Formats: sequence, C-alpha cells, structure tokens
Amino acid sequence: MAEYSALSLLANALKGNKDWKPAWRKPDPKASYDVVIIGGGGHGLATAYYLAKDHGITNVAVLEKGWLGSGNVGRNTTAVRSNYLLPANTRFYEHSMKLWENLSHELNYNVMFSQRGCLNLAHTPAQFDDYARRGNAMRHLGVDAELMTPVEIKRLIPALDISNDARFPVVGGLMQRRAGTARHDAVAWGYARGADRRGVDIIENCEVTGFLRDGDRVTGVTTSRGDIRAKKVAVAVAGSTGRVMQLAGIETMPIESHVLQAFVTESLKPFIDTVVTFGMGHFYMSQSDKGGLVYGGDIDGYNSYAQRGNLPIVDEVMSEMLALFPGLARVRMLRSWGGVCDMSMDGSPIITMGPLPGMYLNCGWCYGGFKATPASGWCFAWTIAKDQPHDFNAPFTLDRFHRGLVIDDKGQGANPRLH
Amino acid sequence: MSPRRTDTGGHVDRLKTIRFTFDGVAYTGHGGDTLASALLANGVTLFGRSFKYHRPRGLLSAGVEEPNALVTVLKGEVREPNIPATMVEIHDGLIAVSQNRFPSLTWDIHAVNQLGGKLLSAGFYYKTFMGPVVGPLKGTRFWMFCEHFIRRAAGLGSAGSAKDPARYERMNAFCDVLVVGSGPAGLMAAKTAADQGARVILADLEPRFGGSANWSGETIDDASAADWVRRTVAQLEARDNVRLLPRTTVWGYYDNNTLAALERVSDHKAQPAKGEPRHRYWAIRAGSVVLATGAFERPLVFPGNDRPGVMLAHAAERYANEFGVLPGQRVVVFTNNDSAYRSALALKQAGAAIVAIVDVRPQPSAEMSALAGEAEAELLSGHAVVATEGGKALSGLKVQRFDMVAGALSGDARSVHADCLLMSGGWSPTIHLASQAGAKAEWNEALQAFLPPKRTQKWVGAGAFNGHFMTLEAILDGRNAGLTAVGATVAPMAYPHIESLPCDPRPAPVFEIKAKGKSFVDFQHDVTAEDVRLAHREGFVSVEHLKRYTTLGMATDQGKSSNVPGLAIMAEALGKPIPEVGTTRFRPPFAPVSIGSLAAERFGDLKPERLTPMHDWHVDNGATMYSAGLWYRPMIYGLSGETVEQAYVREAKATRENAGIVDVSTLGKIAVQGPDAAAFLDRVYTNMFSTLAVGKARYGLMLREDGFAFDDGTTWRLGDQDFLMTTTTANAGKVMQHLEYFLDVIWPELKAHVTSVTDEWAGAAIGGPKARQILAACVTGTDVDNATLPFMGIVHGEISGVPVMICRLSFSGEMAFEVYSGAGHGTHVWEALVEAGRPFGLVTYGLEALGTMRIEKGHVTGAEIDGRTTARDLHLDWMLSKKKPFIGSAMMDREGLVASERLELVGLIALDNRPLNGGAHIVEEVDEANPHGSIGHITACCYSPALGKHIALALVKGGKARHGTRAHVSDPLRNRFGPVEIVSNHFYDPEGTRMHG
Amino acid sequence: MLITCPYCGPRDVIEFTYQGDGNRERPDPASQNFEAWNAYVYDRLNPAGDHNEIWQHSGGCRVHLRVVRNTLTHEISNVAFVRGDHSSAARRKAEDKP
Amino acid sequence: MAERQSPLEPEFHVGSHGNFEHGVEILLTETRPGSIVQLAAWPGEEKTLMAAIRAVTGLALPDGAGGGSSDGVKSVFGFAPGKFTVTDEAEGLASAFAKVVAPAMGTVTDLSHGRTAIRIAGPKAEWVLSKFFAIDFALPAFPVGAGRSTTHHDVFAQIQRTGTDQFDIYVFRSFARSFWKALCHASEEVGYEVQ
Repeated sequence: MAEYSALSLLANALKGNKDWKPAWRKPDPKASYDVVIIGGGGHGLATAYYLAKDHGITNVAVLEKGWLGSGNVGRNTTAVRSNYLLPANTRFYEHSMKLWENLSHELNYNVMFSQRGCLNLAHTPAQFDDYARRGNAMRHLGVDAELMTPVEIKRLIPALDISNDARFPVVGGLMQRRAGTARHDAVAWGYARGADRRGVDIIENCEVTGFLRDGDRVTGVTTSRGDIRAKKVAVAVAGSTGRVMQLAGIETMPIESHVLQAFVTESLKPFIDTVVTFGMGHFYMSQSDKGGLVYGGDIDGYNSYAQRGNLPIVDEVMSEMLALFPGLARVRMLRSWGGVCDMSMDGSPIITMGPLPGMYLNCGWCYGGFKATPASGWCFAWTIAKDQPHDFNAPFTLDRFHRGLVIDDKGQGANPRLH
Repeated sequence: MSPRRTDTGGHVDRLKTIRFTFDGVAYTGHGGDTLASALLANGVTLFGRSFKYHRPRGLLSAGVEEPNALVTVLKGEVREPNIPATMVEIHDGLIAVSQNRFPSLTWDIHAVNQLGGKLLSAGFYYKTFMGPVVGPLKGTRFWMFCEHFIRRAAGLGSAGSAKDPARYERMNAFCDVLVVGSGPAGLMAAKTAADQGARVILADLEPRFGGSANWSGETIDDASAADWVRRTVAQLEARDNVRLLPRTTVWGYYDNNTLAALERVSDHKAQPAKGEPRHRYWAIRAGSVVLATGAFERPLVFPGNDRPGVMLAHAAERYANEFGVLPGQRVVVFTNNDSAYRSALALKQAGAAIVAIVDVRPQPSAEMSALAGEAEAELLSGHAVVATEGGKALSGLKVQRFDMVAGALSGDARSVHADCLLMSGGWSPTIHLASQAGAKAEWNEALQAFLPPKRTQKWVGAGAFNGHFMTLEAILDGRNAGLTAVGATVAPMAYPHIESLPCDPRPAPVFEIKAKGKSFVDFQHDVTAEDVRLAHREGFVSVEHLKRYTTLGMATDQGKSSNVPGLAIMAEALGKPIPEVGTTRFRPPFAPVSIGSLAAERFGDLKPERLTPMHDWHVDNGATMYSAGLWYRPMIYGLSGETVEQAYVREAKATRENAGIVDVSTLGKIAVQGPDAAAFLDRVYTNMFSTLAVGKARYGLMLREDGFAFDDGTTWRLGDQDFLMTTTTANAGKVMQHLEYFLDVIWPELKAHVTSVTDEWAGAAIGGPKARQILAACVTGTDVDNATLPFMGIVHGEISGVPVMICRLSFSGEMAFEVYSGAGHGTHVWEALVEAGRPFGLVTYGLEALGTMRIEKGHVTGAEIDGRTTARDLHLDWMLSKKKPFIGSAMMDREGLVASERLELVGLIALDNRPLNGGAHIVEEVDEANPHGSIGHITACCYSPALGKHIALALVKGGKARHGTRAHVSDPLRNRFGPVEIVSNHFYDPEGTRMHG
Repeated sequence: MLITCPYCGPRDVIEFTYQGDGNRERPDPASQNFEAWNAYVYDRLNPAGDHNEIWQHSGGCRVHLRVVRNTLTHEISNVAFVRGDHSSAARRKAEDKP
Repeated sequence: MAERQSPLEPEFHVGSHGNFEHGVEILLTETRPGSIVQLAAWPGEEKTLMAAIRAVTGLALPDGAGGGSSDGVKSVFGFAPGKFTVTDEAEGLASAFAKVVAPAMGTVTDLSHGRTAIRIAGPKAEWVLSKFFAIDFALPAFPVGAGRSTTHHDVFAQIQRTGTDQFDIYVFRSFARSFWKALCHASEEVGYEVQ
C-alpha cells in the first residue's frame, strides 16, 4: 500500500487520482482469531493497531456493527488535553498526549493534531485557586500548565468578553499549551489503515449478537455474519457498553448511557485560535480548520441510546456561548448531533481484564473518550497481550467503585449525570 | 426600472423604491424583493465565491437552499455572516457585502486554487502536511505551520466581536395543530383544522404565505392561485384560534412533539420598533403537526454546472413570477423531468427567449412537446448539456446527444448561445423534520426520491412532502391532514377546480452527465462527481464516510440539493441501488439558526442575580461585592486607599478585638417540620438530633450515600416538630433535593415536610468580645446573658420593634450570635445592630474576613468538603454516631475511604513569612526546576491577624502524623516555593474559650 | 421532551431533575450487606429500551415521579407518583379534563 | 412595626414605559400581601386541611390539581399534591392557621417575607408570561383561580390566575429584583405601566 506524502499526492494527481487504493480492506470474517475486538470506533481500532504493532498480535478482528467510526470518534468536539486534577487521570491522559504528538507520523495519516492550547476560564478567585490546584497537580507530574491573567487572555482571544460588568467576569484561566484539537474521523481512519496494513481484519456491518461461552469463559462471539471464535474477546463499545454486556449476561454496570449534544456553526474566517471552556456552567468551544465553531456543553442528563437530545441543553449551551462571546449572536448554528456516552460512577474510565474469563473491557469514557483514544488503545492492547494492566490503566478497574477507590475528578459521587 | 425587471407581474411593489448597497455599490429594489431578486434585477450575476476553489458563483436557487450566494449583512460593527441573499429581504439602508474573496469578488486571488484542482482532491489533507520526523518541525509543528495558512484560506464570512445590540426572545407556545409550510397543502390543512375549532399555528419560512401558489401561474377555483392564497390567509387571519407566523422557519423536531422555530421578526425593517426583538425563538408544543414543507428541486451534475447563470428551473420561475425579474434573455432549459417545461413557459411569458429545452429523455410526452412548442423552444430530446462557457456570467453552452440508458454521449457537441441555463434534476421532498423526529427515509423508485419515513411522532404529511407534487393532490392532502391532525374523520370533499399544466412527476433516473470538466455535486464545498468516485476508490463508501471524507452535504446548505445526486453517483460506482447506500439522518436545525435566538432572553442576562435583603445597604456602604454562585456577597468594606488584604485584616482584627457583623442571609435554610422531623434528621445527619432540646441548635454533618462528606451546618430546634436547618450557601439547593428525595422515594412513611425558607430570613452574624454588649443594647423582650442564651441556645426577642430570633453560635471563634429576622426587616435590623454597635467599635466585615477567621479556627467549608473527602479526612469522625445508621454509614468504612495515604486536613504556617496561594501544592523536598512529589495542596489561605502569620488550611497525605514537621509549598504556576510548618488546623483558640465566653 | 406530571400536567423536561435508575433498592438502613449497598449505590440497569426511572419535578410541584421511558426513542409510556398516596390527586386531575 | 422593605424598590419605577403604539397593554405591580403561608397536609388529610383553609379564609377550594380561588383580599391555590399557598392582605395568617392546623393534619410554614408577589395584568399578560414560562396560559388550560408551579431557569415561580387577564406570580424574594427587571424588559415591546 502506498505511503501518503506530498510526493504521492502529486504523482497520483498527475494520473487523475485513479490509482488510490482503499484505505483499509473489506474482508469477510474468519472462523477464529487470536483476539476479537468488539467495536470499530477509535478505541477498538487503536487497540488493534497497538496489538499488532507493539505486541506482534496480528490475527485480530475488529467487529463494527455499522460503519467504521460511527460511534463517538465521529461525533465529538475534538479536544485533546491532559489537564486533569487527580494523578491517575493526569498520568493516563498525558501518556495519550505524548502518543498524539507523534500520531500523524506514526500512522502516516494526517490526523491534524493542532496543539493550539486549551484554556479553562475562571470567574471567581475561588475558582481560580481550584484551577491553580489542578495546574500545580499537572506540573508536579511533569505536564505543562500555566495560569493566565485576563489581559493575557484577551490578547489570545480578542472576541472574549472580559469586562467587569459581565455577569461572571473572567478573573483568569488555566492554560495547557500542548492541548488542542484533532480531526476526529481521521483518527479512526488512520488507525484503521494502520491496523489493516499490519494484517488486522476490520469487519464493518457485523453486529455482535451474543457471546460464545465455555462455562464462564468467553470463547468467541455470535454475529450477524456468523460465529467467530477467539482466544480473547475485547469489548470497546463505549456508549453501548450496557447493551453489549447484557449480551454476556451481565445485567448491571457502574455506567449509565447518556446523550451528549454537540454543535457547529457555519464556516467562519479564523475567530478563535484555542480551545476555551467556561467556568460558570458547562461550555467549550474551538474552531475547526474548515472554519466552523465546534462547541458543546453538558449532557442532556437522562439515560439514552438515541443519539439525539432535546432543547434545554441547546438553549443552555448557546446562552453560555454568548455570555463569553457576545459578538456571535448573529452567527448561526448549522448542525447539531448527539453521541451516546458511557457515564461512569466517578467520571473516570474502565480498562481492565474481565469481568468474565477470556473477556477484556474498555468503557466508561464519559465525554473524555476522544482524547484518550491513543492511550486507551495502547493500554488496552497491553492488558490484552500481557494479561495484566499497565501502570497507566491499573487504577481504572471495575471493582474500584465497590472498594471505594473511586477516581472522582469532579467530586460528584455516584451521580453519573454530574460528571 | 432595472435592466432585468419585467414591467408587470410578480408580487413586488414597483411603486416603492428601496435603496441598499452590495459590496459598496448602491442599488435600488422594490418592496417585496429579496437581496437576490433585487441584485438579479440590477443585472448582477456574480454573488459569491466557492469554498475551496474560489470559483465565481451566481444564484442557484431562490430560497433557503441557496449554497452559492452567501453574503455578510452589516449593522454598524455587528456582522451577520453567511446569509443566503435569497433569504434577505431588502430594506432602506441595508448593507451587504460578499465573502471569502480577496481583494474583491471580481478579482479573487485564491481563484488560483483551481489550478491545483486534482491535487486538492477529496481528503488530500489527510495524506500530506505531516512534515519531517526529526528536526525543528517534527511532531505537530510542521502541520501547525501549514494549518495557519489553511485556516486563513478556509472559512466563509467573518464574525465580529462587537456585541449585538439587538434583542432576542423566546416564546413558549401550545397548540393543537402546528402546520409547517403554507403552500396549498399547508394552507388547506390550517384552514381545515381551524374550521374544526382547533388551536392552529401556521408557520412559513418565507415572508409571503402561499408557497408555490405565489408563482405557479395556476388557478384554483377560477381564481389565480395567488388570489386563492390571499383569500384563504384572510380567512385564517380573522379567526382567533389561528396564529400566523410568516418568516418563521421550523427548524427542529424534538421529542414529544416539541418543535423549535425561528421567527425573523424585524430583520426586514430598517429599524425594529421599541422593544421589538430581532428574532423570536418559538418553542412549540403541538398536539399534532402537519408537515407541508414541500420539496427541493435538484440540480443536474454536468461539467460547468456551477457557472453563474446556471440555476434551478423553478428558481427562475419564481424570479419571474414572484419577483418580476428575468434571470436571462436567452434561456436554455436542461431537464430530466416534466416540471421544467412549466418553468420554460413561465420565462417565455415573462419575456425571455427560450432557445432550447434539452431533455435527457429520448421521447418526452406529447404534452411536453406541445409545451415546448408553446414556449417556442427547440426541443432537444435525448440530449444533454456537456459544458458551459463564460466567466462571471454564462455566455453559452454545449449540447450533445445522450443515451440515458447507457449514460453515453455521442455525436458532435453543438454550441448554443445563452445567458441563462435552467436545470432540473427532479424533486426531493423536504422530509427533514420527519427525519429529525426519529426515523429513516424510504426511497421511492418511481419518483427517484426519498419519501417521508414511518411516523415516529404525531405528525401528518401533506402535499409535495408526501411526493404529491400536483396542486390538486396538495389541496386534498392538506384537507385530509387537517382533519387527521384534529382527530376528525376524513370525509370526501368536493374537488376544487385547478387549472395547471400537465406534468408527470416521475423524472428519468439521470443524475450526472459524465463529460470532461468539473461537475459539481456540492456547490459550496466544491465537491465534484470525481471526488465522490475517489472516495469510492479509497473505500469511503458508506454514506457517512462519503460525507465525512469529501465534506459533501456539510456546507451551510447541509446538502439540501446535493445529497441525493451525491448518493446516486456513489450508488452507480458501487453498482448498488441508491437505498442500499443509505441516506444520512437529518439533524436539527433544518436551516441555520442564529445563536442569539437560541440564547433568547438570556442573551446579556445569562443568570439572575440573587440578592440578600441587605444588598443595597452593603453597596451603599462601600462594600466590594463578590459573586458566589448566583448570590452577591460583600467581599470587603474597603476604606479609601485600602488594599483587599488591608481591609480584611482590619475587619478581622477589629472583630476579634471588639466586634464585627456579617451578612449570612445566603446560608441555605430549610424548614423541617412534622412529627417525624427529628427521626428524619437522625437519618440524614451523622449525629443525633432527636436528643436536641427545643430552643437549642447543634452542628451537623451529612454524608452522601457513598460515604463521602456532603455538607455541614447548624440545625435549630424551634419546636418539638419544627426544625430550622442551615446548609452551606453553595449546597443549599443540592441538600434540599437530597432531603426531598429521601422523604419522597426512600422513606415515604415519614411524616416530615421540608420547605426552602432561605429567603424568608435575613441573617446577621455578630461576633467578638463586645457582641453580647451590643445585643444587650438593642434587643428587647429577652435577656442575652449566658444563662438565658448559652452557647447553642436560641431566644426570641425584638430589635427596634421587629421580631428576631437569635442563636448563639460561632463560625469566627468569637462569642457570636446569629440574628434572624423576617427578610423584609433585614435592613432595618441590620442598621439597628450597626447603630447599637457604633459605641463598641463594631465593624462590618465581608467574605474575606469571614474566611480569615474560619481558617484561623480551622473550620471546613466547600474548599475542604469537595466531594472527595471523608469525615475522617476532615477530623470530623467524632460526629459519626455509632448508635444509629445514617445516610452513608454503611459505605463510609470501605477500603478506599479509610486508606492510610488519604489526604487529611492540616494547618500550615509559612516559615518564610510570605503569602501563600490557594491551590499551591505541598512537597517534602522542593525541586523548582522539576516539581514532583506532591503530598497535598492548600485549600484556603490568608494572612492571620490573630497569629501575625501567613497561614493556610491544606489537605496533606498523612495529615495529623505530620503535625510539627516541616514541608514546602510548591507552586510552580506562580513561582512560589518556600518552607512551611505543618500544624493542627485549629490555629486559634483551640479550646474555644472565647466563643464559650 | 415532555413529561406529564400527574399533578401539573405535561411539562417540558427542563422543569425536571433526573434521579436515575428506579429499579435500585436501598437496603435496610442498618443492613451490613455490603454487596447490596454497593449494588444500590453504583450498579445500574441501563437498558436499551423501556427504562424504569425516577424524575423529580423540581421546577414544579417538586414531587418525585416514576417514569417508564424508552431509551432508544425517548417515548414515555407511563408516569406515576413514586409515593402511591398521591394517586387520589392524580385521579382528580384526570376527571378535571374537559 | 417597621414597614417591610420591598426587594424591588430601586427598580420599581412607577409610570409608563416601552412601546405605546397600541397603548398600554401590560400593568405591573407588586401586591405586597401581609401574609403568604404554605400549608401541607399529610397524605389522607388533604380534605381536612382544605376545610381548615375554608374555616380561616372563607375560601372554598375547588377539587383538583392546582385548583384555587381568590376574593381579592385572600387567595388560595394548590401547588403540589396536598400543598397550598394561602395569601392575605393582612398579616397574621400563619398564626391563625397554626391554631387550626393540628400536627396530625399537616404543617404551616410562614413565607410572608420569603416570597415576593408580582401582579401582571392586561391583554398581553399571557403573551409576556409565555416569554418566560413553558406552561399553557390560555384560559381553558389555566382557568381563573387556578395555580401553577413552574420555573424560568433558576427562578422558581408559583402563578395564580386571579382574573381573565391577570396573574399573581410568587417568586423567591432573593430573585425578585432580577425577575422584575426581566419582566419589565419583556413588556417593553407591548408597552407597560408600573403601578
């Protein structure tokens, strides 16, 4: 398969672009694999890629019930950051950040990771101190973070209202310069192409309908395209975790599925050069390379698998947007969509062996899943290959809730709606 | 008269002249014109530039689906980018400018992109710009360097940062029937439902009701269709159960028949009336909905189909019949279906020459041949347009023989001189709202279109929405829909008499003419048929991949005219029928919606301000107000020239020396009443309340179900069955919901009621060695001595003639009292206390001094009860009753909650006498260059006037075990490092002698 | 989305607070069955389909409602007061309707 | 006793405001009742409590959710199952109820200071209120005398219809000024008079 480069682009253009080959094959499923990964989203594809690349395990199938990348990797607001409060999260997301920083080269696919920075605005001195606590926590783990004054913030984001008569004036902010955005679909496609090139079978339109079992042990899956046996079955279906685990007879999980809406405006000339978040509500925004402002806020706040939300969140998000950027009142929202998030009981993910023998589980991403994609795949591949977690994902067990070892970055307790 | 304006015809008011500018050039138009029709009338052909190649573009359409003619409307410094000229009603003083061009629309430097056409194919950016693996541009740097320029080339109009002075509003509406679309079907449905007595809302995105009836040239019951519309609208206007909403786009179909609509109230006026909003956002809860949203005409895909002067056939018909504007003098029509023949005839009647009708079908019907004859047009059946010519306006085109079964061209290309090419590729019903409502569209082979999905909510379709394109069908549909929507039986009706031209709605299944040159599918995003085929070659074949890889259908028009042709081309490449490629689900909004309208009344007023009864007094007396959640509270009462620190140190010091008074009205207050109130409190607090005597208060702690600390406060027993609970300001609402949940869901057998009385009471806390003397000086009706009012005692009395309730409790560590009065008397009592305190040196103090004194005392607040700490972490384990279960008691001893490495509350004293910072971390060994090894962090800090030191509260691993040891603050963010001593959190008067007096 | 409060009638979802899975059973307060406590606090049924859940009409009468709502379509098939004793008020409301 | 301070004072501008093209279509005022009391019955005691309300106020409560009535001086309406808001121009309603509402019947909570009563009247009252609250204000859906509990974002409101074109809105005192300002702002479009 051809390497992608400016040169290959030129060569192909001269031939009328007739010679480009599919980015990944469309194989039929084999009867058995060493590893079957359920879920052809970012995390599943990344897992397959790192299994093949780092662990030499290439007899792998990724099963996707719809089209590749149809889950949250294709419907998020593309922010990438590692600005967490609690060390378990910061370490994990920083590992992800390091993988992001070389991802386009690694995959020979431009995922357009743009390290344009992520700024959390603070609106009271108390909140500023909270951000300082977080920023210092990051710095003590070797992660970049800095505080910014309103004047510095205004210089960075001229359209932001930092006036004192704002309802919630900006008193400062926490900036992670290495944070940024990436082209979400490209991440799925790049990992798919990379895994495919290493022999992984990516099988779309293949819905898992049940698990093959030998006693407790999971030995494969039944699918809409036939039974597939596997030595190891890995589940990476965030958003649908409840549904898939129920197929395995596991009725309850420390997870609720919630719908998260996101929005994009019509295309604009460069308006904002960073990712920015509002501190007195829940709002975040960046601008895509195409020019649309990409933004969102809170989850709708009720269980849903519907990939669509309702108006209260739409109104709330837009109101907060204009509180920060009053110049955008006449700009228009072009499109909205919904993604289904696995909201866990402490706001942190699960990457673990089990809960059944032969099964491996990756879920509970709340709405932090996109930025986690590389590290999630990396850690999950490690866990599957070595049958033990890496240090990075060791805290993200399934039994941590019952044991009280929660990783609660927001301090909201067992209330998924609030994480 | 403008060069292309017809002398008669259309619904514009030729007597009314309106002046406006476009790109700085002054033009005139008439009442009823859109910017598009007015400019077209002035002979303007070039309206915009495309996204990627910056190709010159004219009008494709006359409506909301316009992808090309996007403009920015300027109101002073306020910019409104990306508005289709077809949707802008002109008014005097309108200023519009073109976009995405430099230096001008006519001479755009970025048009050079066209030269790189093949290089800039779909998804090219995924394959390049990665840069070197080593060196200064490794990692993401090269990409970010390129991105800088890419971003500047991309984008359409510019947003501004000036605040929009316009007003936006929301309107909540309820109706039995919402009718969307006011063409013959919608009008008929609205009239029928209204006649049945239903509450009806009729919305149309155009300023003029009537839809196609305004330009079809048909007659209904012997009146012109437009007159029929006028008559029907007048009937509806006269009814008080009907609300008519012109200029209103219903853009979202949400759950349970909740629909969102945008009314453009005053955009068409030079100035809105006083108090009049610019946009009104209608949130409509409808019993049922009639979807009479019509259909969009599709373009044909052929080389040069994007040249200015090439437009949709019905759009030209609209310009001629509705606006009295001729889009061209020498017109060619290119079609795969019958409907364009009517357009041809309409233009002919308006004065244009129809040079030819090019029909891909080998043998159009006899009726069509007759129509062509009537239009005096040469009928080129079995032909196709294969090229267009001209620069910023069409000058001609090439036609070739075409076999639509084989899709093959043959024979020589023939040149035709024309200044306008009308194309029609069939019609796609506007099913967006139905699709949003929840289901998948269904392909109809005969109509070559996606028809409405199965019904998932309460709607009824009518007219072209259903694929019923004839006016007679629309009217019958509309009537049936109106009846169905109100739940009435559908009875047959007398057919209206409609005079319309013959038209078979079935188009030939031809979407693309393959010939040399760029054939556009998505006009705005410059997605060509070749791009679609490239996506196919690279495996991006599912409709979502196609869309995402090529950006087809993702422009501001959201693929209204491009989706189906794009799908058809992919289907052909795949060798599959169209429905197997799929259709994307439509998502809100149907058409772009101003963000201002969505914020509506909260634009400029995000959150209400919550004010204490004494708010105005604080402001009048020099307080600097601090925003705490929704509340405003005094931070300091600064004297002139004082810094914040000087002020709070003075206030705290004076309080500890004499007395201070602070407004504590924001504390959450909940009345807990009923025979089981005490039992209930025993369950929600970790400590006992049933043992509390009437007339006494007790400090209480609540845990969450998971065993972590939740909130704290004092609760006062005012009567046997009557408690007044106080919560922290921040958690008042959460605690209230927590209590309600347990009473309603878990323990419904308990007879206890909870009511928020936060706002009922004004609270003033007065503390300090002289506090009691001050009270004694102003309180009547009760003594306040130690015997009458012991620590945690409550008395009732009066201050300045107003009843008050006084509880002796202390947050500051001084002898202190909380004085509660009815909120309406708050200022009166406050002033009386301040007055009484004057001889004793009483100061008013704010949050800063309050915080300082609580840090000195080591009391916890939200900074320490942060949702991650336990009672033990905060040394409040003495409050965990062992005599009874309480919320959280079963979960509080789990492994993770009692682990030895948990963070515990300690005090810190800066050993270098420099200020500490909130959020600084604590380390055993400082490493400024490479900070690491955090053992905790500062939660709150201040300069302590009582100790004369900089102190802090902190959560630190090991906690108590470290008392008396040294550590360091490590605050790389603010470059503050230095030694601290770890001490008990009780800095000041740990025995409590002062408050116990 | 509208939820028909048995007391207040149909109201927009913005007036309600979601209180989650209504299938959970709180153990007896004095119970030392930690498995049951853990299940109550942390484990959720999360079905794709009809979901028995609790909402508080926090922006209205503040009563808690047991709602059966389909998580795939958001369709609500039943709403009732969590505490049974308000059913009389609900009946009265039903009779009220013209 | 000292007069109660209104939370609206600095923003209470008596006179006519806004757009008068079609005359004044909204009247706004603060009714300042002397008493606002919340009564809540234990399950099964609703009828007894309603009888007690009648005994104290002379107002008969119609059956049904949100039912209420008003005699222009005293008003009562249900706002939740078994719960009622009662108001009186005079002070002292809470102590009057305390005498007749036995602990076995329910509870009495005095909110005379805690809630602010704003009256909006006029032909456009429904129109202006619809800008804030997502409830159906049409007369058949919301009859005279009836009460509703609803909310505009953070502002919780109990609304009683005290006339065909008249509504009394009870909001938390701390939010009253903000809400009042918003109400005036929203009324500008149709012209309003503060009395």
